[in-house]
Amino acid sequence: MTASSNVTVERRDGVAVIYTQGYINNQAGEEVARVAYTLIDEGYKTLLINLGGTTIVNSIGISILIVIIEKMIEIDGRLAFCSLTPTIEKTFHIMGLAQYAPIYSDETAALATLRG
Amino acid sequence: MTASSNVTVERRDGVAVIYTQGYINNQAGEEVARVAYTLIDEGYKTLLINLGGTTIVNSIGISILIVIIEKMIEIDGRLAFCSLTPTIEKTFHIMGLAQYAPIYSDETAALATLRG
Amino acid sequence: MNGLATLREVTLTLPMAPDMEVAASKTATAIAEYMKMSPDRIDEVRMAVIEACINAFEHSHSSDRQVTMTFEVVGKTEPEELRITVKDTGIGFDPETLEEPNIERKLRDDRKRGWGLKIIRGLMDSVEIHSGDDGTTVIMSKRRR
Amino acid sequence: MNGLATLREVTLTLPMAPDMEVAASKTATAIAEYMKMSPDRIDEVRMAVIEACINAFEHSHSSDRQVTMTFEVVGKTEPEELRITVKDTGIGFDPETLEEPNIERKLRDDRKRGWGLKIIRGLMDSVEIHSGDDGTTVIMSKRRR
Ligand SMILES: Nc1ncnc2c1ncn2[C@@H]1O[C@H](COP(=O)(O)OP(=O)(O)O)[C@@H](O)[C@H]1O
Ligand SMILES: Nc1ncnc2c1ncn2[C@@H]1O[C@H](COP(=O)(O)OP(=O)(O)O)[C@@H](O)[C@H]1O
Repeated sequence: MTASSNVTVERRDGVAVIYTQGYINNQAGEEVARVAYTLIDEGYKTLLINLGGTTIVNSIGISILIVIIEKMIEIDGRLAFCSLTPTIEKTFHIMGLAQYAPIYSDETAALATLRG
Repeated sequence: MTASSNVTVERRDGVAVIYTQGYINNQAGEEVARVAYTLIDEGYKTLLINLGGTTIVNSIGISILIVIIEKMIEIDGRLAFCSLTPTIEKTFHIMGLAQYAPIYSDETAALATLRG
Repeated sequence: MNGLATLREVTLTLPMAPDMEVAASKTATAIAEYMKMSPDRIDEVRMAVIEACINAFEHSHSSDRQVTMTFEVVGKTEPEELRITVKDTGIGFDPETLEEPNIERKLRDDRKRGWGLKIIRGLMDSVEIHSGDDGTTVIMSKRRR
Repeated sequence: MNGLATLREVTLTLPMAPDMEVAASKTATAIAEYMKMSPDRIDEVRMAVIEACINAFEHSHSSDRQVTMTFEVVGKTEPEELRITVKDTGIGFDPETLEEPNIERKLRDDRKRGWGLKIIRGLMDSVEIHSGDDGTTVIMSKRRR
């Protein structure tokens, strides 16, 4: 488990899970992106961002997540999200993000589908 | 268990425990007092107010608790408190309340001493 | 306003500085809780407030570096609606000429930003923007339920 | 003020109405959290804010029925202290002539109230009261730790 201030990672059998903690603003968004790029460099093509520890995001933070989605599309990989608050999930739908990055209710559901 | 909006009671073997919920302002303080008087009328001489469900009080609410202490002294009974937040405990000490109504960390500790 | 009155009005003035949007969102939460809005709706208000504040912080270029917010609890006799005004005295903008952000395009575009107003409109029940040379005022409302 | 500057200043104007003190205390909490005050100290600030607001609500008899609060984050470069001002434009009072409340006496007395200022003084690091014909201003500070 690698840890930085807001973001931790667990490598679970082909899928790397990124856990966020707290407010995802620009700094925290960039931290998630840094961690994601490291995992991509390690060869991971399936990333799951578990937002269970996050109850607020702002649109600047989310914009940075879009950069990660773009990157995953480029490498023909997959990015998914799980454990969103209803408001964050609604926001992802408002933005149309959900079309490009599936949203799962929890990590178990996400891993079952992503590995399946 | 009798329930009203903020206050519930459990009668535990000679000691009646009053549980509060939420902000103890004047209304909630008066509700606690009403419940206390009912218990006194039922014959209870030992009351324990468990503040575990309360994180804020105001001085008007506490003043009403002082009325209950006065009443308990009159009938030669005892009133105690348990499960206070550090700030509420500090406030009770600032007021000198703690001299007239002992404060216990939790209900188990309170009951052990009150019954002992 | 079909017989609606302002039952409570709270004003908050904030510096345009990092994380101050979080303070604003907590004041909004407190007022929304006071009027017993449901938790999911409160959370939506909270996010809209964060976006509206960040817009003023980032884009207004106001010289006083302050945002003034008003929280109005509106209703006939009981709270029905929370109306939030976010005002800056900055350079203003023309909301009409903004391009609606679109995820397909954003995925290719270098600029991924530009979602704030869309999110605010999606989360609140109604949104009005008044903007000009003397600054920007966003008025957004959410019914209690 | 030994080189201390106001790093952030937030102003809140509240109506004198039931439960509005809770909204005030949440704004205080948000600012105290922003400056990373410890949770126990934040909780003490919260209680002091509630008491100061209730005093203005109950005793000021101000005609505008409003309380203005200022939250100042004070420090040399990093937040060191939260300074909160609670101001009403009411009738004022003379804090000097108030009797210090005493639990023994209160237990016999019909009036059990009169604890607010003692609690505020006990919970905050410093408290100043300015009161006169044009109203009352309570200035209370709490160090970050
Ligand atoms: N308060 C404001 N003052 C000046 N311009 C603003 C303000 N709010 C929004 N804008 C303009 O509208 C644009 C779109 O805002 P928004 O949808 O929130 O996305 P973003 O903030 O990510 O650009 C901003 O880029 C800015 O040009
Ligand atoms: N903002 C105020 N305006 C006018 N009088 C005040 C104000 N705050 C306090 N006082 C006076 O000081 C007294 C003591 O206040 P306090 O210690 O808070 O106890 P309580 O509010 O229970 O009376 C009040 O009863 C009132 O006479």
